[in-house]
Formats: sequence, C-alpha cells, structure tokens
Amino acid sequence: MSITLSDVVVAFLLLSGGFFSLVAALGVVRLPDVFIRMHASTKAGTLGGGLIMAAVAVELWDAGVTARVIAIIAFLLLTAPIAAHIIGRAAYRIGVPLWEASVVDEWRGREDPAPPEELDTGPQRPTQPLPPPASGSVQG
Amino acid sequence: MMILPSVAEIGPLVAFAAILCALMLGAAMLLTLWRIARGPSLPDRVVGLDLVALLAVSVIGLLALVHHEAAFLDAALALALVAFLSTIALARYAVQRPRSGSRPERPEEEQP
Amino acid sequence: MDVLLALLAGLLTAAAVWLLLDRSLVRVLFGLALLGNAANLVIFSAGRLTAGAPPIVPVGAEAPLETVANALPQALILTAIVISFGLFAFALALVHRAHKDLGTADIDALHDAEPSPHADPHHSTPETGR
Amino acid sequence: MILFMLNLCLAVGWGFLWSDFSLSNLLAGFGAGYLALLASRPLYGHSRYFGTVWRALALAVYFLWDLLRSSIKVAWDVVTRRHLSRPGIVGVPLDARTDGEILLTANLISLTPGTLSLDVSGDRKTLWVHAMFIDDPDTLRRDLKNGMERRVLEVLR
Amino acid sequence: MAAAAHPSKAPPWFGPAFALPPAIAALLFALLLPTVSGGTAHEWTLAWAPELGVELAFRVDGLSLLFALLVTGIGAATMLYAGVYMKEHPRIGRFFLYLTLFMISMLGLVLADDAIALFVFWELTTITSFLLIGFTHDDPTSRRNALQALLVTGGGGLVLLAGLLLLGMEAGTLRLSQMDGAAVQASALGTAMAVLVIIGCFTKSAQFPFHFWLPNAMSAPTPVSAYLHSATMVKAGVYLMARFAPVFGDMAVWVWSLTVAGALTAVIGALWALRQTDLKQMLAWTTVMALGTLTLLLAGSESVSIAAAMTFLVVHALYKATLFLVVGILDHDAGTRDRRQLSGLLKAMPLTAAAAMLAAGSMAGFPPFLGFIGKELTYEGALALTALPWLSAVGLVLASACMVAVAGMIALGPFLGRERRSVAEHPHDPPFGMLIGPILLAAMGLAFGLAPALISGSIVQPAVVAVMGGPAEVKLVLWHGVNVPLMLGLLTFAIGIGLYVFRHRAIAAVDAVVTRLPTTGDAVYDRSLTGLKWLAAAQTAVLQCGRPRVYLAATVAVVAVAVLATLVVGGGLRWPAGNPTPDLLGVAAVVVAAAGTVLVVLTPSRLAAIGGLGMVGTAIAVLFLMHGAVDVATTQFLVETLVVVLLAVAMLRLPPLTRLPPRPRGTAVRDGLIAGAAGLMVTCVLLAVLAEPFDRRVTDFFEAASWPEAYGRNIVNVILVDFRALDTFGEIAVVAVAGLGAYALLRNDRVVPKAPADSLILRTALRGLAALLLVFALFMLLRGHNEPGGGFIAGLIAATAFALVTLGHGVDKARRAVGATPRAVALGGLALALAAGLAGLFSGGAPFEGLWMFLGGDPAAGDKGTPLSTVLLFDIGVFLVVVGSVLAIVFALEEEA
Amino acid sequence: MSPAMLLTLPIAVPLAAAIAAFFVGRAGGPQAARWVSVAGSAALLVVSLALMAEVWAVGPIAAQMGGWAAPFGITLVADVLGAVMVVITGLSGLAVALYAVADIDPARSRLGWHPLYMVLLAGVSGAFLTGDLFNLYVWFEVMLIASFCLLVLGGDREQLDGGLRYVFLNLVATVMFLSAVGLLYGLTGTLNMADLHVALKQVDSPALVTTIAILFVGAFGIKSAVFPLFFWLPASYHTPPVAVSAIFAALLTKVGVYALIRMFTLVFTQDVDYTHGLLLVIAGLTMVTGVLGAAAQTQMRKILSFHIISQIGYMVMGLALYTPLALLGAVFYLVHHIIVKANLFLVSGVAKRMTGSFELERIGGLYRAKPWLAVLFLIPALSLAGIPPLSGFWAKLVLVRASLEVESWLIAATALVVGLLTVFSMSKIWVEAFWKPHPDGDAAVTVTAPTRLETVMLVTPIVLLAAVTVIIGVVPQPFLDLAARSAAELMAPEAYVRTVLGAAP
Ligand code: NA
Ligand code: NA
Repeated sequence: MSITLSDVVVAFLLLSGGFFSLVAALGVVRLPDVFIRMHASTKAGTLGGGLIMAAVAVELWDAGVTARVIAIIAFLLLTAPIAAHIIGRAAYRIGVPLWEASVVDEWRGREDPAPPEELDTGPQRPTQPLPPPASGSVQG
Repeated sequence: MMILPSVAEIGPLVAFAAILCALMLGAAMLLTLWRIARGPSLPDRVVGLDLVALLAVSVIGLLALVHHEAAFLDAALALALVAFLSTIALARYAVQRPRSGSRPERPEEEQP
Repeated sequence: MDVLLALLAGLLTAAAVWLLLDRSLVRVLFGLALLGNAANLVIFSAGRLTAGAPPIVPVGAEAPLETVANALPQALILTAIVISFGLFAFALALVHRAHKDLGTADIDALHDAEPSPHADPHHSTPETGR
Repeated sequence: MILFMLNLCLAVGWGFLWSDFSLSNLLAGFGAGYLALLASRPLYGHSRYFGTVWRALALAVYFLWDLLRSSIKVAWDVVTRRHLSRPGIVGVPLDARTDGEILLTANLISLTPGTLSLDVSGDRKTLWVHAMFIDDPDTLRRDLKNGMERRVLEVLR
Repeated sequence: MAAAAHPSKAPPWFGPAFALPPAIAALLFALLLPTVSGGTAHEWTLAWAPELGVELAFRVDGLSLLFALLVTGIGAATMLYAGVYMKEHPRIGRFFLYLTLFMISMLGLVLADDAIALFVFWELTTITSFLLIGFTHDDPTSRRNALQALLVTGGGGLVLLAGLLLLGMEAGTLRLSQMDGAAVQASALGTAMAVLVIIGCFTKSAQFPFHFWLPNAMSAPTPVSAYLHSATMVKAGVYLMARFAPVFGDMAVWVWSLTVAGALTAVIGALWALRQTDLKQMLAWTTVMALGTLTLLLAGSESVSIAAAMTFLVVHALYKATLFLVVGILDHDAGTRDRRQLSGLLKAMPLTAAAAMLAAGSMAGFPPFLGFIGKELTYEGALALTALPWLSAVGLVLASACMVAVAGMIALGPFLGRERRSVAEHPHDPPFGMLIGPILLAAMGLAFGLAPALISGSIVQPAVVAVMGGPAEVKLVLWHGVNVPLMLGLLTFAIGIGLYVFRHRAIAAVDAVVTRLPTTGDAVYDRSLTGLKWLAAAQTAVLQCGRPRVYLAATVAVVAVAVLATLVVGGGLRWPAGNPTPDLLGVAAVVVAAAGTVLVVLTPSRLAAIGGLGMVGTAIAVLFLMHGAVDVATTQFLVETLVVVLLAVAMLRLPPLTRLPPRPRGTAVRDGLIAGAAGLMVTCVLLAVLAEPFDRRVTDFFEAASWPEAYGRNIVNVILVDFRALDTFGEIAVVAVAGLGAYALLRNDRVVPKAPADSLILRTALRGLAALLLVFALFMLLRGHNEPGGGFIAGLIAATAFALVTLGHGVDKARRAVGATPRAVALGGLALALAAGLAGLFSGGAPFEGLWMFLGGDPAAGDKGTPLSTVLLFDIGVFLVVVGSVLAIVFALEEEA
Repeated sequence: MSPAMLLTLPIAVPLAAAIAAFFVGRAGGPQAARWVSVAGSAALLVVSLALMAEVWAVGPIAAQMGGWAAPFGITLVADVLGAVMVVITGLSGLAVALYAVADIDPARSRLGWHPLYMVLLAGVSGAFLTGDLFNLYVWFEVMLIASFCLLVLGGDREQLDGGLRYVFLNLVATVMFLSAVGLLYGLTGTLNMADLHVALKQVDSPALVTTIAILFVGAFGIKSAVFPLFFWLPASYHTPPVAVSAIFAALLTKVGVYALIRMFTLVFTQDVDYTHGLLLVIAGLTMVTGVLGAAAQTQMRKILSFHIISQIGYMVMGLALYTPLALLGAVFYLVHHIIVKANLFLVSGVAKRMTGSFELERIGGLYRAKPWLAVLFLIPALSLAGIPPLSGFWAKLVLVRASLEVESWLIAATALVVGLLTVFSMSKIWVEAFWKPHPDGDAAVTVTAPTRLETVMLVTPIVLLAAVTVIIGVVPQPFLDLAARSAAELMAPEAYVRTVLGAAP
C-alpha cells in the first residue's frame, strides 16, 4: 500500500487536530482562571475541531462532504466566540475572581446595570480580586 | 481488541494518525470531565461542557473518516448546531439566580 | 463490543437506580435520564452490532449492497428516545412544580399524599371495628 | 452578492458541462467562472465583488494564521510549568456601529491570539476584552483596532 | 323530630297491602299440600348460567313446602303486625321493602333445587337481614350488631359456597334433588364437603360456637326479630342440614358435629335465656336453644328423629313468632321490655295476655298444645340418635326445663301480679292489626295440638319423607302411652316448675357459671376484629409506609432478585462471543460514558451532574454512530441537548444537591446492593441473550422492501414512517401530551418571563443562526426518507432554533416568531399525522398505508421521479408535534414564575 | 366495516376527539370541550360494539398497518378478549366522561383535561388492540403520560405529592418493560406477539426465556399493582379529582392485567409450572395484602384503592390457574371489576360532595338524606364483595370453582376469605358514611352540585354502571359465554396466531 500525498495531508491534519484538541482540554484543566481557560477552549478547541474536519474533507474528497465540513467549521467559528462571550460575561457578572496575577481590570466599576431580573438576585459580588484603581494603569 | 474497526478503508499512515488522534481526543474528553467535576465555579463547568460538545464533533469527524461514512457528518453538523444552545442555556443558568424572597437558596454548592 | 455495551448498560442501570433512591428529587431526575440511556443500550445491543454501515440503500441499488447495521432496533430506540424525552420533560416539570408548591425537593419530606399515621390528626379508629 | 451567485451558477454549469460534480471539478468551475466574470468586468458596472473576494480571502488567511498563532501560544502556556501570561481586562473603543460589524469584530477578536471578547457595553462604544499578554493596555487597544477591526470594516463597508 | 320532618304516617292499608301477597302465596302453597303429600314434587326450571351449569331450578317437595308455608304464613302475620307497629316510623316504606325482599329471598332459598341458586338466595337473606338489623342505624349498637351478623353469616356463607361447589363437582350435578349421597360419601373430599356445609349451616342457624350473633341481632325492630331471627332466616341452616341429610347423613363427621353442637347449643341457649331481663333477649336465647334442638335431631338417621325435628320446627315457629310479637306489643304499648318492670298488665291487655299464654303453653310443652307433642317427639327422637342418645336426651330435658321456666317468666310475669303505672300511662291492647297475627299463630299452636292430624299427614310427613329420602311413617298424637319420653316429659315439668319458682336462685347459679367463663363468642368476635385491624395496620405500616424511596427500593429489589434468581438457578448464564471486536474508539467511548456516569453519581454540583449526563449521552450517541445508527445518534445529540437546556432552565429554581445530607451508611449499603443487583440483572440477561443466535428475518425484509416497495432509502426512516408508523404515531401522541402536561403543570396566571440573555452579540448572531437552523431543519425533514433525518430530527432542530431565540430575545419574541400557540402546533401536527395515517384506510387500503404520487420520473429508466405522499405528510405531522411540544415546555418553563 | 376500519377506529376516534377537544376548548371556552369528551367516548363505545359484533361473528380479526404483512409491520388484532376490553373501555369511558361534565372544574378544563382524557382512552384502546409487543409499549406510554397529566392537572399539594409517587414508580416499570421487549427481540428477532408464540418454540434456552418472562412479570406486575409491586397505587389514586380516580381505577391496572394475560397465554407458556406457579403465589399475596390494606384505611378512596389491588389478585389468580374455567373467570372478573370499581369511585365522589369529606370519621347521614345514593352505592359495593346476584358473584364463583377443580385449596380458601374481608370493607363504608349520622348533624348533608344539569350528570353514569352490574348479575349467561369464548381462544391461541400471520404458521 503506497502512501499518497493526500494520506500525508490527512495524517498531518488529524495529528494537529488531535493535538490542539488535547491542548484545549489541557488548557481548560491547567490554566489558572476561567477567563484564561476560555482562551484555550475557544481557540485551540475550535482549531482542533476544524483541522479534523478538514482531514475528513480531504480524506473523503466529495462535494457533499466538503459542503458539510465547511458548514461545520463555519458554524464552530461563528458560535465558539459567542459562547465564550456569554460564559465570560456571566462569569464576570457573578463575580468569578480573576487570577490573582492579572494585571488590569478596566471593566470593573463600569459594568452596565444588570437587567431587572438580575437586579434583585442574591448578594452582589462581595469582593473584588483586584485593588482599585481600575483605570488603565499597569501594575507590576 | 482491535485498534481500528475492521471496515476501515484507510491507508496505514492515516490509520496511524487516526489512532493517535483518537487517543488524544479520548484523553481530552477525560481531562475536560475532570474540569467539569472540579469546577470550582459554574462558568468553569460550562466551559468544560462547551468543550465536550466540540470534542464530540471532532470525534464524529474522526469516525466519519475512519469508516469512510459521509452520513456520519450529518450527526456532527446537528451536534455543532445545537451544542451552542446548551452552552447558552447553562451560561444563563450560571448568571441568573432566583429572586430574593421567593426562594432563599442559591446554588451554593459552587463557589462564585 | 457487545459485551462492553452490556457491561455499560449494567453500570448505567446501577447508577440510575442508585440515583433514583436518593432523597433529592433532582438526583432522581438524573437517575431517570440515565435509566433511559441504559434501556436504549439494551435494545441496541440486543439487536446485535455491526461496525459502521448505516442502513441506507445506496442510490442505484434496490437494497443495501453489503451487510448494514440492523435498522429495526434503531427505529425502536428512536421511538424510545423521543418517548423518554417526553416523559423526562414531564417529570422535570412535575418536580419543578412540586418544589414550588410543596416547598421541598426532598422526597423524605413529602407527606401530603400519604401522611404518616402519627402525624395525621384525624387518624383514629372508626366504630365499625370495635 | 449577485455576482457571487452568478459565479456559483457558473461553477454548477461547469459541472454540467463536464458531467462531473466532484469537489475538485466544482472548485475548478468556480475559478473558471471568476476568471470569466473578471474578463467581462465592464458589463457589471462598478462592482466591489472582485476586490471583496480578495479582501475576504485575505481576512480569512489573516484570521486563520492568527488562530493558529493563538493556539500555539496557548499550547505553550499550557504545556509549560509556569504560567507566563499577564492577563487582564481592557476596554477597546469601537468604531464598528452596526450589529453585524460589532458581532464580527468581537468574534474575530475572540479567535485571535490572546484576546477574548467578554461583552459590549450598553452604549455599544466599548468592547470589553480579556487578554492574556498585556504589557501595555493602550498598545493592545491600538493593535486590536488596527488589526482585526479595520480588516472587518474593510470587508463589510 | 323525624316525624316532624315526615309528617305523613303510613296509611292504615300499608300492612294489609303487604301482607296480602304472602297470604295469597301461603294459600297457593297450601293448595299444593295434597299433591306433595301424595309424593309428587313440583319442579320449575329456568336456565340461568348454562355455562356453569347453574339453573334457576325450584322444586317443591315436603320439606320445601313446610318451610314455604312457614315463610309465607308467618310472613303475612308479620306484615300485618308491622303495618301498625311501624306506622309512626319515617322510613316504613324502606322497612317493608326490605322485609318483602327478605321474604322473597327466603322463599327462594327453601324452594331452590340448584345449589348455586340456593346460595344466591342464602346470601340475599344475609344482606336483607343486615339491612334490617341495622334498621335503627342511628344507634351505634345496632350498626355494630348488624355488621356482626353480616360477617358471621356471610363468612359462613362463603364456606358453604366452597362446600356446594365441591359437592357440585363430586356429585356431577348442582341439582340438590339429584345428588347421590353414596357417591359423595365415597369421594375423597366427602368429609371436607360435609364440614364446609356444616359450618355454613351452623353460622346461619347460630349453632355453638357461632351462636353469639343471634341475641345481638335483637337490635332489629321486633317484627324483624320475630320473622327473621326466630321463625325463618335462622332456620335456613336447619333447612339446609335437613336438605343434605340424605347426602351426608351417614357420615360420622356429620352425625357427631350435629349432635355435639346441637346439644351444646340447646343447653347454652336455654341457660342463657334464663338469665335475661330483656324479654326479647330471653326469646332470642330460647331461639338458640330451639335451633340447637333442631340441629341435634337432624343428626338422627331414624325417621322419628327427623319427624321430631319437623314437628318441633312447626311448634317453635308458631309459639316463638307469637311471643316475639307479644313482646313487641309490650314494648310498643307498655313502654318497656324489661321483665322486672312489667307486671299486672292482664287487665289492661287481656287479648295480648291470652296470646302470650297460649304460646307459652306450647313453648313449655304442656298438653294439649302442639308443644307437648313436639316435646315428646323430641325426646323420642333424641333417644333414637346414633351418637350419644342418652346424653343428648338429658341435655334436652335440661333445656326444655329451662323453657318451662322461661315460658312462665314471659307469659305470667308481665301480666300477673301488681299493676305498675311507672312504665306507661295507659297500657292497652294494640289495634286489631297487631293482635291478629299473634292470636292466630297462638291459636294454631293449640288447634294443631288438639288435632295433630291437621298437620301430621299433610305437612310433617312429606317433610320427613323428603329428608329421609324415602318413605317414612309419621304419626302425631297427644297420647303416646306411658313410655320413656313421657317420663322425661314429666321430669321436665318438675324441674321446669322448680326453676320458675326458684328462678332467682337459679339465675344466680347460672350467672355464677357465666361470669367464670373464660370468654364469650361475642368477645372472641371482638378480639378477632381487633386482631384483624391490628394485622391490617401492621401490614400496611410495613408495606405502604408512605416513603417513596422504600417503595422504589422494594420494587427494584424484588424484580432484580427474581430475574437473577430465575436466570442463575435455571442455568441460563452465558458469555457471548463478543461481536464485533471492540476497537479503540469504542473502548474510549465506553470509558467516557462510564466516567460520566461516575461523575453524575458522585458530584455534589448540579451543573457537574448535568455535564456528566451530557457526556454519557454524547458517548452513547458516539457508540450508536460507530455502529451505523446515524439517525439515532443525531436524535440522541439533539435530545441530550434539549435535556440539558430544560434542566438548566428548571434548575434555576431547584435547590442544590448539597442541601440534603448524604444517605446514612445502612441506607447506602442497602441502596448499593439494590442498584448493584439491578445492574447485574441487566448485564447478565443481556449477555445471555447475546450468546444466542439472532434471527434477522424481519430486518432482512425491511432491507429488501425499503426502496422497492416503500420508496425510501433510509431504512430507519422508512420503518418509522411506514413499516411501523403506528409506533411513531403513538410516540408523537406521547410527545404532544407531554407538552400539554408540562404546560398545564407550569402554567401560571402571573407570567414572569425570565430575562433573555441580554447580549447584543448573541441577539445579532441569532438572527442568522435561527434562520440557518430552520433551513437545516426543513432540509432534514424533506430528505429524511432517503438519508438521515426525518420528522423527529427536523423537529428537534427547529425547536432548538426557537429555543435559542427564546434565550436570546425572550419568550415574547419567540412566541411571535412561532406565530401560533405551541400546543396548537403540536395538536395540529397530531391531527395531520392522524389524517395522513387514515388516508390509506379511507381510500380502501390499510391504515398508515402510504398513498404515493410521483412527479416526473422515467419509469423505463428506473427513476420513479419526485415522490409526494401521505408518508411525507405524516412526517410533517411528526415534525410539528415535536416542535410544538418542545416549545410548549420551553416557553412554560421560561414563563414560570 | 372492514376489519381494518373496525380495529383502527377505537384508537383513531378518541385521538381525533382529543384533538377536537383541544381546539373546541380554545374556540368555544373550556367547558365546551366537555361535550367533545362525551361524544368521543360515546363514539368509542359505538365503534367498539361494532368491533365486538364482528369478532363475535367471525372470530379473531386482524389488520396489518401500512399493509405490511405480519410479522414485519404492526398488526392490530382483536380476539374476544381484546374486543371486550375495548367495549368496557368505551363504557367506562363514557360513564366517566359524563361524570366529568360536572366533576371537572373550568380551571382544569382550561388546562386541557378533556384532550388528555381522550388520549388516555386512545392509549388504553391501543394497548388492547395491538398485536405487536413494542407497539404495546408505545400505547402503554400514551396511556401513562396521559395518566400522569390527569393525575396532577390543576394539582393541589396532595395531588402533586401523589403524582410524584405515581410517576417515578411507573417510569421504572416502563423502562423494565422496554428493556424486556428489547431482550425478547434480541432472543427471537421478532416483535409480533403471534410470531413470538411461534418463534419461542424454536428457541433452545428455556432458562433465558423464563428469565425474560419473569422480567415481564415484574414490568406488568408494577402496572397491574400486584404484591409486592403495588406501592404506587395506594399512594396516588386518592389524590386526583374523582373522575380521574374512577377511570384510573377502571382501566389502568387492567391494562397491566390484560398484558399479563396476553403474554402468559400467547407468548410465555414454556414453563407454566414455574411462571404461572409464581403468578399464583403473587395472586394470593396480592389478594390478602390488598384487602388488609383496605381494612387499615379510614378514607373512602383509600379503601377503594386498596381493593383494586386485592381484586387484581383475583384476576391474576385466574390467569395463574391457567385452565379454561379459570381464564373465563379472569376475563369475567376484568369486565366486572372495571364497571364496579369505576362506579364505586364515582359514588364516593358524590358522597364527598354531599358530606364534605372522603374521611369516614367526618361524614355520615347519607342513608337518611339520600336513599337513592344508598342504593347506588350498595349495588357496586355488594357486587365488589361478591354478593349475588350481582356481577361480582359470578366472577368469584367461577374463580373459586376453577381453583377447586385443580385442587388448589389454598388459593380457593384465600379467595373466599378475602371475599369476606371485602364484605367487611364495603360494610365499613356503608356503616360509616351511610348509616352513621353525620357528625355535624344530618343537615350537613347537602346538595350534590351547583346546577341541576350537573347533578344529573353526576348521577347518570352511576345509574348506568349500576344497571350494567345488575344486568350482568341477573343475566350472566351472555357474559359468561363471552368470557368462555375468550378463555377458549386464550387457551388455544392458534386461531389468533393464524389470523395475525395469515397462512398456517
Ligand atoms: Na385499576
Ligand atoms: Na375488593
């Protein structure tokens, strides 16, 4: 059995896809706060998924398959950041702390008023992980 | 145990890559599971769940490749489309709490 | 593979029963969800497994050209999944409502339908038995 | 957009001509169609289609490259023992106005290295971005505005 | 007060009107006397339940006729009497209804020749008796006594039923007149049948140890006591024993049971009668005595014993009915039944006194009353018994002596002596209607004594013939000559008069014995009932403990253990070959599913548990997928997603898992064992099934027919919408109802929509995403017949689209987007599916048979063209149901306050 | 009408009525839907009678859904048992629909009570008519989800609590059933019950077949509320509106019993000694525990609920004895019990309306105030207790005789003793609710319903069902005949199998 160029491409795509998927998971496990973890899952995860899908498209090499692969990748690219956005703002709103090594939080103090439903929800975030001032200044 | 299904029509290099990829995806799944179990915050778990769906799409892709079965991609497409919904719902669950007065409790098992 | 699935079905069943026996109605709901999965696995494995090969008649052919997966259990499971989903949704709504009206999601704290004899102020012996 | 559709029709027509609807042949048909349209350019008045194709391709390539870079960076941070990042949240003033522009900008920023859009302020003027490597917030702001936002606005406007 | 509420009294014609039918019946029965005494039996049969061989068969022989005359004759007298006695009672109509019903039942009982028909009437007498004993139901004692009578005689009735059924089986006929005694006695079940029948008879006829209910039954109005609990119903047992004498008469168990119980009952009844102060109670106990005597005599095999029984039956019926009615008059007109308060009423109530004394004379057995003849015969009969003749005779002498004393206390006590004014202002004889019955009956006691021939040949002898099952000579005469019975009779008088004279001392002596008795039947009854209630309560406390977790544990444990035990003991454990060989991805999926399961079980976090569930569902979907189940996997993904969404929406209001403590060790061990057993059961049975060969013929058919006959390439979808469309139809009904139900559960008048996600980015993205999803849904719907997809999947995707809109834009916008009430969509879909399903039926084919139409196509080239069919309509129905129901649930959960 | 029509309509009619009730309710106000229920159940009764007539005339009939021959498609089939059950469903359904006109308040109507009720009837009919095991599961689910909804609809606290108890235990039963179907399919490769009859003869693993049979005993045992799987029933049946209790009492457990009868005459007859022996033990214990449970209760509907259990024991006993006479008894008992038990619940509802409570302690005086109600109670109560000449008498008579014929003395004795205890229970209700004066004075016994129409609607079904009870009791032969033919078909299912599978198997 000979190894074709297509095989090489597919193998590379598969391996890199698997690698980035694993990286995403590792990131979610190892990185220090939820915001940083989302960097890993959103970027590496999407890339990993996209690469594997690309491998499928190359391996099966068919218009229908390619159309589906493109649709899947497009969809992932569209939804992953939105999901990250929704999770991220939720995390920020309920007061999930930033990693203590974070250098700046310009958002703090400038949040939009919560919608009515959320206004009278339980106690607001009791503490902020970062000391004021919340201007753009960089902390060492 | 076989490493790949006997019906595989793929070349040896691809097969080798597929095996490694499968191992990596499996490991990724279990790692993500650990994060879901561990938390500590609700958004942490939601991030984990979101990633599970993404990994599942990848797994289906791998299956389609290994089996040379285009039909499997329909499942992947459907999953990719709807997984987003559960992430949105869970994130909203994380941010919304019961109004004070009606129910005193809040999801106290997870630290904010 | 079927052996593995049988083991998995057993594990799912055991976990489901364990959860169903929990005090928290929320865990009971989780148990229900797992139980449905277990039953689906049972049907699926019982119809025997075929690797790959979705049961689709290729264009141009009158029937599948090779051995394809058994379509009947798939249809049965599809039906069962959707039914289980309906039942689960109902159970969820019921738990939700019960929690709202009864003020608890603790099964052991439910005493409305079957008041314990000691708690029931109206319990006593009617005359017919004297 | 009409030209894009026309281009697609040409690709399908190409498929009919060859009686071959394989992916490769359709891609070839699309390319041939593009060339044909390009050749008959004056017929379609002052269309931005021909440039947009290239700008969109450029955005895609830029973006994919960024995605790859960001993933590698994350990978590096993940696999190394120490977390080297200097994370934080910065506000990026938005020039994007329409919903679509904001959406695309925010999404693409999320997919590029080290930055993740968390929210848009209620007045739609600020995009709150979580970044992993902040040496100077203002530099970061400038990079984002000149990089991703500009390219998005170029494609969309 | 009751009278005020019902001002109208019963009209005076009430009693006579109800007395007329039994009187006529009595006359008609009397007309049968000549033929029956000539040896003819009149039969009348109507098929009733031929399937069971049950007939409404009636047969008038001597025995039946005797009883029929008693029932109708005394019935007429009682009706007449009751018309006056009860006239003030507001529910007199009901009273006469019951009484008449009873009479009919009793008549049926004594005339029935079919064992089952007899039992039917037997039970009816029990029920009417129950209603009559409890007639004064405001009184707790009445209610209690009615229930007691019902349970004792009803219980006996059921025993009797068993006996009758066995008898029917062994004798090969249910017809009493055709049962062959020899065959029955030869049967292995002979003794059992005899015992069962005896128990039935003993309870009904108040034989020791079931005698206690009868005196308690005296809480019924007096006419009832006179009629049911003296003259007729309580004789039903006696009747049946007489009826079965030809069948069982030679069996030792029969002879000994009847002898011992009869003698004991007679003595007990007599002694207890002595010590009563309530005249009605006194009469009741004398009835017990009489029933005992009758039972004792029926143990005999000689015709003289039977003749004695039949004669005594008549004697007793006449005097006892009279005396009851007299006591009723005293109660009614003198105001009390307490013998200690009644005296000197002779002047005020002369006719009543006359009736009482006439009856008492017969009761005491003085000549020339019929009672004398009866008593002489009784002694003769007792001496002719097979078992314990002398002992029985001694017992009867003792009992009869007591009767003499009791007769005195009833007939002399109230009327002689000093007149007392304390009880009633103006005691007087009752109106004619109340007197006619007792006087007539008492007079008959005298008349038949003087002219025994009036009844001996016409009534008693045919009865004896019927009981003996063969010819028998009966001669009733006042003077037998000097013989042992006469001596015993004289002894009886001596003792009896002595007892009357020294009655206070006699009563004290009996009381002394009675108070030392360890227990009474009544007390045993009470204790049984208490015991029963204790047992019931204890059992219920254990079984129906009110704790759902215990219910579930028990249910699962029972089934798991039963199934496992059956499999293991039967040797059904097998290990399959393992097919197909597991591959890496499969193993990985199983591991992930297992890990997810463990997470669900162990985590204290609800969200983590939901995550675990999601992983399990996803892993299983992957397992489905890798074994070729694309539609199933897709559906599983979609459903799993929706489950997560619903849980997430609902969970907002549900309490955390950490609120409750973990289960205690003991419970954990128990639950763990049960869970393990359940899991083991599933695995073991499944493995055993997998080890068997598989018959694939049904699937083979589907594969072969899917495209050529059902025009679909996706076999799974073709099964769903065509081969097994009925399943799918039922399934969408489930989904539609789930939507209705969840809506109903969650609906609230105060709609408080949960806030949408309030995100510009999400809202913007959703505009395109929702449209994309809907297009994808339609695509999946339309192509589902040939490739993965179909109504469910499309419906779930469309529902997802609207759910996303709900989350991002709020319920209101989502509602407007859907454009119709989700429940209406669901039911409209159901209607469409139903219509599509029935289209085939109403166009002459089968239900759910697809009607196909092809557009274009080239048959020559094997291209059928674009198919349009009811099958597609059906699938669209499925789609609408799924969309509508899911949205109904999502919206309801969202809006739920 | 064609067999296909006759077999489809009993399912389609109530479903169409359900849909109509929903839309009529939306268009014409919630109370308009009541009459759709009445019309739907009346129509069901009519079509079921037509079905019965056809089955009586020609024997078992079958229709292949979609025109796909058995065992490939789904077969609807009616033998005498199936047809009788559908007729009884129509009858009790109509009675309860009439009662519901007055009993179900507008709030519950608005929430969709009537469509749900009709779906319940459709599910029950489907379960009785299907010849396919998985399809039976589907109809069970239709019935179950409708019953869930009806049980908790408009629920107060008690109803919700009862609903939880009912729902979770029944869901477990459902999963058991589903798994058992899957396993049996895995063993035989078929789902058609007639085909299973044939296929299981060729399966050479008796222990496994018996094991699966026991799993079915478990699943259907829960549904039919036998010992020791009945807990869910007394925990919930007393909580919903009376109309719901009544229809549940009439039909739901009977579907379980029907399924047991069907499976253990048609499919699982390989190891009768073991399976039916086990069923006999279950039957005896069910009778006893049920009736003792009733003896411990002081609330009318709880007493009646426990009696359902004890009566189920009788039916299972008929199946377990597995002789023609015993099956005759079981079928007769099914019919009798549906009518009588529904009626008792209906009467209890009227009694409650008049006295203010189901609790025997707190009520009384009905006998004096409402003698007609007393009669209407006595008829079903005495029938339940097996007093002649009412329907229950024949039912018990046959079963006792059947047990005596096979010399099962213990079960015969049990049946008789339990009969006596049933008398005890019924007389307890009689004594407490009817004879005893009302604790607040008999003036506390009031009118039944706000309007005259509603009073009529409450009483009409009770009279109807009582009349049927009396008719069966007084003229038992036609019904015995029916049951006998049914029993003959069950004992020798070849005709059924031939009808379903077409040519000789
Ligand atoms: Na029931
Ligand atoms: Na009962």
